[in-house]
Amino acid sequence: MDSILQGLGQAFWLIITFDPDLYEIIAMSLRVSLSAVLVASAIGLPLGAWLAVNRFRWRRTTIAVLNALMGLPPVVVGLFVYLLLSRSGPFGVLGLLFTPSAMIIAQVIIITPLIASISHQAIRDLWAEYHDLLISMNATRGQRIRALLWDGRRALLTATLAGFGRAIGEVGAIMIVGGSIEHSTRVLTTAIALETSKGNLEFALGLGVVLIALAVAVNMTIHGLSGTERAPAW
Amino acid sequence: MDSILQGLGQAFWLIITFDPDLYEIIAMSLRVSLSAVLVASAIGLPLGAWLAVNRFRWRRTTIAVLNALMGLPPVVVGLFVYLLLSRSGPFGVLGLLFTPSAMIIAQVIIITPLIASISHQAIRDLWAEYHDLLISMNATRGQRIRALLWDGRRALLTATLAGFGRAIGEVGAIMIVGGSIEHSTRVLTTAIALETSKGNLEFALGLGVVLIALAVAVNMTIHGLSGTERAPAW
Amino acid sequence: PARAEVMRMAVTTSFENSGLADVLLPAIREDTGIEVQLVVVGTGQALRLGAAGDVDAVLVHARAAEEEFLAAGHGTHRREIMYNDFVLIGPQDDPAGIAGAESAAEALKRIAAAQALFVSRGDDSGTHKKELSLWSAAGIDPAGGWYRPIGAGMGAALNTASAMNAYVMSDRASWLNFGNKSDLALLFAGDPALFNQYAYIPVNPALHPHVRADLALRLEEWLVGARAKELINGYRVNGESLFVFNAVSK
Amino acid sequence: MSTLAGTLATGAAQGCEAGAGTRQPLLPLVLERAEARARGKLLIGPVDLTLGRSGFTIVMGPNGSGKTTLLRLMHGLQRLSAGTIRWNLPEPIARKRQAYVFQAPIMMRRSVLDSIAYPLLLRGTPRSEARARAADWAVRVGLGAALHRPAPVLSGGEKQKLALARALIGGPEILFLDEPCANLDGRATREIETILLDARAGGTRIVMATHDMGQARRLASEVLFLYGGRVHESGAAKGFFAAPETPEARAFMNGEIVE
Amino acid sequence: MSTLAGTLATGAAQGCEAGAGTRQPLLPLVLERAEARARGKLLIGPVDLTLGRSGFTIVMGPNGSGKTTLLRLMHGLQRLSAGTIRWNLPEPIARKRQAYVFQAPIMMRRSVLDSIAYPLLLRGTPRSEARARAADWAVRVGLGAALHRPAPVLSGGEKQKLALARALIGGPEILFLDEPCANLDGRATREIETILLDARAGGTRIVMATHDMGQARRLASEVLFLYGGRVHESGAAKGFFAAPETPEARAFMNGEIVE
Ligand SMILES: Nc1ncnc2c1ncn2[C@@H]1O[C@H](COP(=O)(O)OP(=O)(O)OP(=O)(O)O)[C@@H](O)[C@H]1O
Ligand SMILES: Nc1ncnc2c1ncn2[C@@H]1O[C@H](COP(=O)(O)OP(=O)(O)OP(=O)(O)O)[C@@H](O)[C@H]1O
Ligand SMILES: [Mg+2]
Ligand SMILES: [Mg+2]
Repeated sequence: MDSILQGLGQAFWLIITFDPDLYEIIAMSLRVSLSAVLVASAIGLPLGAWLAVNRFRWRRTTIAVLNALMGLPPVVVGLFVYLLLSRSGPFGVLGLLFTPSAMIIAQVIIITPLIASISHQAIRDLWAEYHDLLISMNATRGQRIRALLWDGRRALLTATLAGFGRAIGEVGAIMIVGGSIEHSTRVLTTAIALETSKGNLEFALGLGVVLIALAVAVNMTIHGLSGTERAPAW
Repeated sequence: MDSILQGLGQAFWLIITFDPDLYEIIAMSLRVSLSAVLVASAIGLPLGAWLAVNRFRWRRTTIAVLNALMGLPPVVVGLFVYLLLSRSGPFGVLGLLFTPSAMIIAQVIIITPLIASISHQAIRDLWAEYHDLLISMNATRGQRIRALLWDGRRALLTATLAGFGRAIGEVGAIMIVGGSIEHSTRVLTTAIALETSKGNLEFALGLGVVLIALAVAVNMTIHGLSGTERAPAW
Repeated sequence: PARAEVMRMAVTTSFENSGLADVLLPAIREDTGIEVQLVVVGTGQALRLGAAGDVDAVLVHARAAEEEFLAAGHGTHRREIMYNDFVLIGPQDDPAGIAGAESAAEALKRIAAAQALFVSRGDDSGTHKKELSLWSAAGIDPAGGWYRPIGAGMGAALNTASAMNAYVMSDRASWLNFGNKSDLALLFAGDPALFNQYAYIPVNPALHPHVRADLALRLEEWLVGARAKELINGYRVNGESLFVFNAVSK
Repeated sequence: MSTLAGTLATGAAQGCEAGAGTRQPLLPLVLERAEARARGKLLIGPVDLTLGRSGFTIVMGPNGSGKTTLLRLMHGLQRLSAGTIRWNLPEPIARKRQAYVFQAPIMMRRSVLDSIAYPLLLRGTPRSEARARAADWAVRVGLGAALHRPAPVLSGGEKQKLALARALIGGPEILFLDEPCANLDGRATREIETILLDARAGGTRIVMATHDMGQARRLASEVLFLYGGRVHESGAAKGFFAAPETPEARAFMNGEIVE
Repeated sequence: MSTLAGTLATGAAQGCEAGAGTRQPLLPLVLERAEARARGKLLIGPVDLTLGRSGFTIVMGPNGSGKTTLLRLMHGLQRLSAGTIRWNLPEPIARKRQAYVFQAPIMMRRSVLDSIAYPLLLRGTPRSEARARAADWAVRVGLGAALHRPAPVLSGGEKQKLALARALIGGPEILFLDEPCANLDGRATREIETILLDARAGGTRIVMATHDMGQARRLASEVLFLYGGRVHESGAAKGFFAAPETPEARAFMNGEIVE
């Protein structure tokens, strides 16, 4: 219990002393996670809507696979990306390994299924409501998807925020492809893992608290800006 | 690319040779993850419904925090649970550290916010539909929650499956509290991490493929049994 | 055999990576009836687990930290068991030309001079501490774009070096068991400065009454015994022996 | 229909599991300068109004005049922005003795039978008894053939019938109905009217919004004419239908332009 | 209302951005032994039916007789389980020239103005023009005061008006209406009827389900009487209202019990 309190104290101390290393790490965490969320949303949201709107032969299988991919083990994703980007891999020439780009790629792979799956669920309900109307108006597939994404934007925020949370808390994959190189690719989670392996558990916990605070702050800001949970459902 | 193909080959080989160690690890993975999902659903689903049904002062904050907790970094959770269960921690006397129970506890902490958050979103839509009716019928808070959970059971499945996916793919926390002890607490993800650190990337990837296949199989089975995506929305 | 008694021992990743455990544990079980559960973590974390009483003994390789641990009363005593050595790994074509170096310090100087990429564990582990002591022995304060502290375990460091085609210091066991060598090769070894002593420390039962001090002692006896000596000295990977048994019988 | 009347007469008493003889009356309901707003915009009010112990009140008025809002306000679904609403009993008790039929029927994702039985289950009636009574009611409103159909697939009129049965099964003391027959065919409308009149005879106070003049004339004992969010005219049905006092009500009755 | 008639007369032509003069007619629509089933259960059919080039068809029948299902089947929303449905044009073209007003209005989560403009936006009309025309239509159906209100908060009748404007704005060649005036007050009903008659005069074929006998008489040129999922009787309105041929239709017209 003492350790936990110490951890909280450490977190507080770190923040108020404005430790420049800490802020560098935070900035990298935000940069990587927000970029990953942007890319993953651009893929996942339309994909979720597309799956809600279309009936095709392998739909159930696709959705089950997507649900399963939500739990894609980060380490496996990390390995996969590592093998693709490593010098002997197919994209080795790009020299992306151990750069923020590599971390973003890994995170995109991890959170896209999550975003697609949650948004699919939200859109499915809205589609049940709009189905007859949009079909009757002879809206094209693209128009249907656009209408659903637009009118369901509030619910889609949850999907995006879930993706952000997952991304910023992720460690297994970015450790492998990013390498947690000091002043270069170190982010909060890999710093936490490092301090843990050093046995500096209180410090690690302190960083963890900083991370959670960061995630809460981003969530609150976005909820605040979008007004979800304040106004009625839309 | 070769490595990736080799990984697939390894996965195939592992499965058809019926490697007893592998099956032991798979069994432990399933045991831990399924137990965690059961417990987390028992907490998260009613919590999600409760949040959808109740209007209270800190509701928006609570929901933002819950969303943020979805991305609770596994390592931090692992640390936290470690500090609680360590012999010198408050629950040390229970001797739970490095046992499957400890891993289940950590996973419950990780996936409960996820399940609560996704189910909250699904229930919120259903509540918007049922609100007037249930209020008019003077249903008690508990009755409302029960009605929503029951009538929304299909959508809640997505929440539960998301939790399962997250649990079975989780590594950071269970590594810390479970210790990945051979023949005792080793699960698929920690085995993958171990093989990776040994540089046996193809083998690790093979285990990853096994893990994903397992997650897909569980998803398909449950979708199949429940008939989601086959019948209309309910 | 009858139902085994179970004890837990924290070991460092490099020990686990060597594969020696797979040979020792079944023999221990056979001879003593003890089932040793290995908790594989970083050196710092291993000592931390010992200090908290979460394991019954630790097997690590970081002299200074071990002594601190003992000084704080967390362990009963320290028993040296065996050693292996550290080696310098690097790209096969050896751009810094360390293969011909006289000493470890000389090799590191050449790397620094060539500004060749060097991956450091950067995690305060036994290996990392050793590396730092070697740098300071060479009179170099490693810094700059070529020096990459990655803050991770041995396996991760090797994987990173392999992908970057960089130099890296590793214990011999991890290197030999490492499966992702690609263009890397063992370039320098043999300097006595590269010795890596493993020591066994039972956790102090006075602080933690629940620890299985009895089992820890029985295990220690076995570890310093003849069977252990035979197995440790005889353990080979790719035909190379990894460890040298150097426990002193009391 | 004669068997219905008998059962229905005890409707109100059924709802109250204990102390029916001595219990306090729920009514009158008094609204004083009651207002309802949505995001600042005044929807209805100020409304001053007293609903007496018995009667069949028909609420009329053009589209958007506030009928639904007024009914919801009385039932406690619409938040009061100003003024007061008082039942003769404390609010929590009062809330238990009411039922409401919504303008757009809300269908739970359950079978017709389970949907109708649901209000009884909420009060702790054993499932088998609730089901039996629900089956009974389903037959009464003309859903006998649809017992095991999922409620959401019902036709528009069938949904309204379900909503009615669900509201009546608990034997409410006061029943609010918002255009309950809008999608019903002629025969069903008559049957429902009979059921409602029987319920009223059994002691249920009824407040109903409708656009059907014929129905209003057939059922009303009292009329509330809403116009622009206010009670523009009110009084006994006879007088109102014979000669509305205000020009707006007169124009409305003739289906003319009311500006 | 006179200005309306003028604009409406060109309704059908408006919908077709090109080649109005020479284009192929959409009708007749021919149903041959058409059936609709849900999970094996026969909902309607077999139906044999031809909808001619012009006219105002009123679909009548008791609740649950299949009116909605038949309209949806013709519009292509309900899957055909057996038989055929043929327009005079290939299906994809035919689908573009229809509009449908649902029994329960579907409100998008948008403002009234944007909701009415939406069908135009779908066809690529520039937003400003679509908005202008939508505002125009909103005024015609009596929603002039609610332009910027979110559609989901409208009153029941206002929602129906919105749905009507949204269906008419595209100038469909055939318009299906499923009890579009069920929640409208007397005046609004008359106004909508005028709009519909004007649209018909402008060349729009209309098929409408209603339970309002008066309305049916006022509007119908042709009647389809559904009973138990089949077209039980059909023919010119005059003959039907004067003397229905089948006893079921007669009973239905009198609001009596139809078994
Ligand atoms: N949240 C809201 N924001 C703005 N306006 C609203 C809101 N809710 C309702 N209104 C408006 O208040 C008015 C009254 O609505 P109400 O549903 O009470 O009418 P009504 O008399 O029941 O009409 P109808 O006969 O069409 O059912 C309507 O014009 C409606 O558009
Ligand atoms: N999916 C379904 N499963 C079973 N029965 C269904 C299904 N969909 C519709 N029905 C039934 O088919 C019948 C016809 O429904 P339809 O909506 O066409 O009736 P309607 O003539 O429009 O009635 P109303 O006047 O009440 O609107 C109804 O009895 C309805 O309950
Ligand atoms: Mg209304
Ligand atoms: Mg219908």
